[in-house]
Amino acid sequence: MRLSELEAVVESLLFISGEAVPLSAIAQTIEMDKATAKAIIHTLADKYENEKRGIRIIEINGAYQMCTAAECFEYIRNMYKSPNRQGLTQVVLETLAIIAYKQPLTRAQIEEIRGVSAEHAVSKLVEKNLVCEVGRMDSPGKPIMFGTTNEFLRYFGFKNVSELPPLQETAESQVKDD
Amino acid sequence: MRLSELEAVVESLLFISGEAVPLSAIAQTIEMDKATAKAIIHTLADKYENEKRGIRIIEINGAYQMCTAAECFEYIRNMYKSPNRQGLTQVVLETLAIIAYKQPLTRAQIEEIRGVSAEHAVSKLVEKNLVCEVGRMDSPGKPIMFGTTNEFLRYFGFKNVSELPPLQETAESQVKDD
Amino acid sequence: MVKITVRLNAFEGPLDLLYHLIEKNEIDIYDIPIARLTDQYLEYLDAAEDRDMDGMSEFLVMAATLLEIKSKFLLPKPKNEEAEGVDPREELIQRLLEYKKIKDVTAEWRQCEEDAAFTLYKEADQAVKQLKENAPQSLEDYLQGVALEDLYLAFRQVMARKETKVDHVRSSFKTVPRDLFTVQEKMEYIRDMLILQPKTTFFSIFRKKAGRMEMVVTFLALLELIKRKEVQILQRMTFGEITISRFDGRDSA
Repeated sequence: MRLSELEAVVESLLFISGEAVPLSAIAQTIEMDKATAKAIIHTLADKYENEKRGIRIIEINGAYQMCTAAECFEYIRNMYKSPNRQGLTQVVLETLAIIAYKQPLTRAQIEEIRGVSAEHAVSKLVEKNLVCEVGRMDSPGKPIMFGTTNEFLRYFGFKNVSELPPLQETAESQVKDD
Repeated sequence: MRLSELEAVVESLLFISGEAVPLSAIAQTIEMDKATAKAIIHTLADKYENEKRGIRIIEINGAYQMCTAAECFEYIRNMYKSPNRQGLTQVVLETLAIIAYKQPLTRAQIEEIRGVSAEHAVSKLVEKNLVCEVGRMDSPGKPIMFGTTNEFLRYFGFKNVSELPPLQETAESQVKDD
Repeated sequence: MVKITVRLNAFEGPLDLLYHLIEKNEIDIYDIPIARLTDQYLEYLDAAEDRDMDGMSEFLVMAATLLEIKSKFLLPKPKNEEAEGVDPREELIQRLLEYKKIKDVTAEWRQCEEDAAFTLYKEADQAVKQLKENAPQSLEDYLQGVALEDLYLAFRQVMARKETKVDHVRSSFKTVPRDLFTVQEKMEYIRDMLILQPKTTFFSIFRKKAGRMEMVVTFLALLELIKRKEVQILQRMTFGEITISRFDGRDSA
């Protein structure tokens, strides 16, 4: 096998392994002695460095691992940032709306209104600090009552909850005694 | 940023991601339009190919993923001493082909074509993540519709579902009236 | 006649067997000698060594279809010329052609499958997964596009929904909907759900927007599947979550 082919094999081994590969394992796989294997790895590593590539090879305790170039880190982090991620879902939005208008209320009361489990939505809202515990209901089990946070008010830009848009038309009366 | 630097960033993104990265995500990360991003990716891919490197870049469904060069496969397998991949059975393969060419479709529709129950084959395909639910049919009972996944494309090395090997039309003209 | 021994499970179904007979006899698929093919098909079923009812039923359905087509040929043709155009074999021919197309293309797929096996991908390592999960998402990003107005609209929507749900009087005025759901379909639905999620919860088999009739039918379908020992249900404690899974052969009781 030609040297360039050996280099390609080493490159593929380091790429696929995802962890540090001991020099001995590489040497054995390409059927060369350790010194030769080491020379091949270093040639490849130097090439990456000289050509300012996006990947590098580092040595850890007699083993070798492929990794990203430090210069690229910011970009990698940017790629995984929020734009690709999901925003507020309809379920969470509705849950937030119910809490905003009906607070304070328990999870069971939310579920009674929405007809489905609110566990995930409420915990998401608590995690985002839009909703928090505001007390316990004086009933068996002392369930937690939820309300909106200052963070919520600050975001939506009104001074306190009483400034929520009023519910006019739609059968507001029916909503109350229910 | 210079072109070579952008290329390095793309290389690091593809190396690190562990899944196919959509062109749009790459373009956004390097703050370039899609056409430029695509050109950079293809330059890098060509370089790997021309220099007979141990890694390659393939396109899946408008996304890009780094993988090992086929020539290196035997060595990688030797290092891991892993057995050959077991191919799909004929039943499962035929079921998959029906789904791929006719997607989206329900299990009942698959069964109509093959004349036998597809339950086992479909569950095998779902388990292998080659097939997944892609929606519900707007008909009584809202049956689940199945379609193929990106893993399916990778498994066969297809770029996207519109580039599957064409179905042979068996001299349809002969069907005339006899 | 020479006795042949056949194993039906060597074939992937009635179409596969028919296709085999057509190839073996070098029959023109567009002009099938239906009587001969039917006889041969039935001989195969007769000679089959592995005749368990489960595997047989699909082969028997095809036998019935073949016999039906054969009988249509035996019937005297009506004088009416218009009826002449319809060949009783037409549907079967189309199904065989469709099946042949798939069967033929899978040979090519085999090659692709083999070639692609030489290409390997790696999974993202732990650090990247963490980067992905821990990427800070600001409240602005999370609530992007959500205005006070939306909150108000969402609340109205929820309340409106709740109202139509509890208003028995008004809903009783509605026209009676067609029987859109059958136990058979719902059984299929549950089977498919279990393909996607081998362990699923009792509640998830009911569609979110399911009406009362659909719920009742779904429940009946579940009971039927339990009776047929296709699925089993498990509840670890009183009022605990009920899980549904495919029957694994053991009695949970």
